[in-house]
Amino acid sequence: MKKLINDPKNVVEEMIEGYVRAHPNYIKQLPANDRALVTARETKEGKVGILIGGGSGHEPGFLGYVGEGMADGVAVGNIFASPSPDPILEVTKAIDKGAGVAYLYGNYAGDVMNFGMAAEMADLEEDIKVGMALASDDVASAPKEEKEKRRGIAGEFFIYKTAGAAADFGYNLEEVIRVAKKTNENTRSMGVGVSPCYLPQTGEPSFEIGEDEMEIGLGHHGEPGIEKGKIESADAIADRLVSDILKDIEITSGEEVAVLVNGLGSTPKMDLYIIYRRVEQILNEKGIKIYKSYVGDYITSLEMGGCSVTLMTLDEELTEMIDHPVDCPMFVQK
Amino acid sequence: MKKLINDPKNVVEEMIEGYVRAHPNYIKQLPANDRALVTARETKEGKVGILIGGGSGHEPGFLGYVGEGMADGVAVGNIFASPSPDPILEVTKAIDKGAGVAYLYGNYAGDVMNFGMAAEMADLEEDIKVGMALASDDVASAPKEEKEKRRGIAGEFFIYKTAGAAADFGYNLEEVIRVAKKTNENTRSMGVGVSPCYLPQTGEPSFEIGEDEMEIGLGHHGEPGIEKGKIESADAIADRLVSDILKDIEITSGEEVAVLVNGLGSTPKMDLYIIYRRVEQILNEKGIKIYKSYVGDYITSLEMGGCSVTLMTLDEELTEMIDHPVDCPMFVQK
Amino acid sequence: MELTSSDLKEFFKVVVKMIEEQKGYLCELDRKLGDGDHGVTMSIGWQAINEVLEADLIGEDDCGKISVIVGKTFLNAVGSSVGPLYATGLMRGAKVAKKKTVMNEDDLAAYWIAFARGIKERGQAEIGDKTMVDTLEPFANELESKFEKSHNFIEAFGYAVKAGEEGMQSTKDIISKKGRSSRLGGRSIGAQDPGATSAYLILSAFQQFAESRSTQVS
Amino acid sequence: MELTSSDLKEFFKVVVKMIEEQKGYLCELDRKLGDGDHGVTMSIGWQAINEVLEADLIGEDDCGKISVIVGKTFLNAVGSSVGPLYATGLMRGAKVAKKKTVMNEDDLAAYWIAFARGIKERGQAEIGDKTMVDTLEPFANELESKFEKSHNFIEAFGYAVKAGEEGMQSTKDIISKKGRSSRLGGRSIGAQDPGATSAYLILSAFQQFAESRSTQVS
Ligand SMILES: Nc1ncnc2c1ncn2[C@@H]1O[C@H](COP(=O)(O)OP(=O)(O)O)[C@@H](O)[C@H]1O
Ligand SMILES: Nc1ncnc2c1ncn2[C@@H]1O[C@H](COP(=O)(O)OP(=O)(O)O)[C@@H](O)[C@H]1O
Ligand SMILES: [Mg+2]
Ligand SMILES: [Mg+2]
Ligand SMILES: [Mg+2]
Ligand SMILES: [Mg+2]
Repeated sequence: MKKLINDPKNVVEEMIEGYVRAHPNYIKQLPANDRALVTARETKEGKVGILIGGGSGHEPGFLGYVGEGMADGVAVGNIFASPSPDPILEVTKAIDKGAGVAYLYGNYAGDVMNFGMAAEMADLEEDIKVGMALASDDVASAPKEEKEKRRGIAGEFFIYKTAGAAADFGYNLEEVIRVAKKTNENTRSMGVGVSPCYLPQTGEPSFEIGEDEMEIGLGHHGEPGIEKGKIESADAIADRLVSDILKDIEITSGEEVAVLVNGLGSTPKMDLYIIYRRVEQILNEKGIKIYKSYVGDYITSLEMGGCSVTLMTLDEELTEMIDHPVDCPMFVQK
Repeated sequence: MKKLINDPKNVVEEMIEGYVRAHPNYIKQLPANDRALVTARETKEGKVGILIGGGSGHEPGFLGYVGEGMADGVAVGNIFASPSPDPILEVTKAIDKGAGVAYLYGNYAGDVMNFGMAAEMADLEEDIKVGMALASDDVASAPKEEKEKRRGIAGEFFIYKTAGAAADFGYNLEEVIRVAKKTNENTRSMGVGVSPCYLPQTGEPSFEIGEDEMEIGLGHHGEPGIEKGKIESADAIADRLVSDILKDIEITSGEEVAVLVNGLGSTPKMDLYIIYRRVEQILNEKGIKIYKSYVGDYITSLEMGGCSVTLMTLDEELTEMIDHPVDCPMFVQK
Repeated sequence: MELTSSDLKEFFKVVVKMIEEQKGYLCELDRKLGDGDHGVTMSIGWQAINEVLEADLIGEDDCGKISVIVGKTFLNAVGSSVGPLYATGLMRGAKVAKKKTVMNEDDLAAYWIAFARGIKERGQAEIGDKTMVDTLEPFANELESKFEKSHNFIEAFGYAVKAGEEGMQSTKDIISKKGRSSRLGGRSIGAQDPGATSAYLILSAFQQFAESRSTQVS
Repeated sequence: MELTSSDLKEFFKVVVKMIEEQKGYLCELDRKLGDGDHGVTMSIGWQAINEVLEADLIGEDDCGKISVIVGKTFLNAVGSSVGPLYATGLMRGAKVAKKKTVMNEDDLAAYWIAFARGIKERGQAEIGDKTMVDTLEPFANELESKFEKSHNFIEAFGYAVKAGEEGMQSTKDIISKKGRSSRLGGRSIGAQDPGATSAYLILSAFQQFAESRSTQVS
């Protein structure tokens, strides 16, 4: 493990400092808590505030998605660890413009507890309405009947995208949450890991894997997947990921989808496009129409190797929201 | 080496296929040569065509930078190998709209020969005016007195950015080339490598490096740098890179610069922002003003580990060009 | 036996030291089941506690306040799953210890029962879900029933820790149902839950600490 | 001796095979000095040549056309540094062989001299720059002078390959001045230039090929 860092204890603080200084027109730290970052452009009066957050190490997730068209603020946790309620509450207070705040985060025990506690405090102590929508897009993480138990992986990106647009369109809190939940309902992901990442503080690999192995269904923090096997060709991997997704959600010929092929950190764009190529072929064969594609590192796990494929079915409302422009330091869409 | 690929022989073809299918509104292959890609939006009549290119494996470099505000076409080589004259010539013919074509590429023997041959053919066989500007920003690659011998690394990004804007502004070929050359004159980079990449076809590491070593001045293809040493802290590395740059180009207090901290492939954004943090501190101490910062993977070397720092001094003209909006599949600026 | 506010602070110091020693082991357990950071998380939290013990809490002699501040410090420093869990435990304990500069045996039993039950309530986990509740619930039940009978805290706590240890060990043989490891299914069998382990280590550290205090006194 | 167009094609086949065998070695040399791809590049190029040999060139008996097409095929398949270099060499050779179905000893000497000088012209490298020119220039000079004297192609070619080999070996001791490895400075000492090596291997393959042909004939 070779990292370009100083004291491992300070990686999150120093990353945030670098980030805020690199993009002062986009983002700022709140004086009350340096893990609480909000848009430098100020949330519009009367707009629902979009709050995202989770552990660090997933960059561009999550701080990279604060900006016009997406989130108004982010609470930043330690590496792979939910933020505590304090920064969540501080962001909530800063971005509430009278219309309440939507909390969007992944379905992990830690996040559920910390965001839950913050939401209670926002309600009791600050009288701010909070709505919540959790990403649970990873089909590998629980059977279909227990979708609410599934963890959130790259599909979170689509939730920020659509809910961010909905808030911009002037939807109220209930409606923003409805859009976020619909997005989650319509979204499925499945990943594969081929090499681990290393926690800066331990220097240990996040999971063990043989020289010629891959792990299907691996989680975004190195949580074991559903199956270890010999590494296969990109086409075979894409076939497996897409077929597991399509077993879980029926998408019929003629339906439109958005596609995300997400790199976990150290997988070159070359490989991601080779995976995309096959995903497109499969969908094409089935008559499923690709409305828009995203290929790149959208939610990573430090320098983990591997990727995930996410499909989101679109209706008219969601299409409009996917098209909505975005201007964040780590993601811009015209 | 674990890659998400099929037959290593087909990586470039399959990447291009995936890329073109993912972004059909942005880019298309020319029927005459499938390594010749041009903007799907058609270059404007009378605008100077911007042609970029080089080896594959540097994604987003170079095909990722075809789009509004940057390049009109790209010739794609094999991995780390210059494209042959043929696709360069085909792109030239497709994007020439009567005002000639600017070839922008890095200073490598192979590129110089292949782009040079294509330029001759464009002139002789097609009667198209071609101008050329080479990136030679890597201060580690030759002494100051021989800047023309230096190789081009991440600084190429700034050349595409400004020359692309100049062409959009309606500058003629000579003027576009002047802007590109001025950008190169004003730009210096210096990199560090901590882990190699692996050529898909050989599976061998591009360079050898010990478990606790780094290589200062490493090239974008794994060409050996100027010095191997024990890996140091991010701050010490940033100090070294910036001080070598500032020894090479005088930047006085009050001057404005654009900064690029570029990841080589597998270095997490977290690390890049930690490096940026220190770069900003140093420039700040010297009174050098940062006008705009780019932090991320802009020109990579497959999954190589490490980063480079690029500084570009700005005048009024270049500032305007840095600000010009861009819409490419792999890079968007509002 | 009795525990003064400075004893309580000293106990927390003992935990700080113990966690530093066990950090690697706890990470190793978490690598098998989760994301490999449980030792790091615990260490970040207890190091932060160490700092307040050596600053804000120096003159504090209200066991309740000490416990609240220790809990909040832990929560803010770590977030994560265990942040809300242990923080809730410490804050529920603090209610028992409120305004007390000395805790007697009744207080201590009540403190630890509140600690364990608070965590269970926060996490909504049941025995058999392969979490720290597998340590804490048998521990609390045993402490309650044994202390009710004997009114000997040290003895009852000893039995309770034993029950907690067995609970911890039982996590090896069950399929996870809560937290990150719940996605593992059958593959989680054989691996001991890291949170169940850190909970046991804390209880066991208190047992030793209390025993050494009670022999000093007698 | 003489070489027919089918001999020429067969020689190119010999190179195809030789390059496949030497691919790993050439990459290894390039890893020390450059980007490690020289063997891959050569292999891509010669595999493409192999395909045209087995398709478009099947009925072709003009040695000039064969050589042009082989050169262009190589160029288009590889680009890179060696694409323009070897392609130029082959195309200059083609000028000599134009419209010939058979090449005699004069033609062969002229072909290889044009080949080597064409490469030098394209790359603008000088002896001592640590490139393939260090093999090719001594080779061409020796071929020219020895053949002028003896008019024995096989013998002159043998001397020339020897001179080329020495040139190749000399690249170990010099600091690179051209191409990727020029940035290495003093660190390039000790490593043999990959392009100088592949050039030598091709020349040496031709020597063996020609020798076997001339014994067959005589
Ligand atoms: N809902 C829950 N109730 C009780 N304990 C839980 C719950 N969720 C997780 N845990 C405990 O938390 C431990 C993991 O802690 P840690 O690794 O620090 O956090 P994270 O899972 O956020 O990485 C698990 O081993 C388990 O004992
Ligand atoms: N200007 C030049 N003239 C002659 N030979 C050159 C020149 N530049 C490079 N070479 C040769 O090319 C070889 C490298 O080829 P290769 O590795 O295939 O290409 P690349 O350098 O593009 O990766 C060098 O070893 C050297 O012999
Ligand atoms: Mg964690
Ligand atoms: Mg190369
Ligand atoms: Mg964990
Ligand atoms: Mg090479």
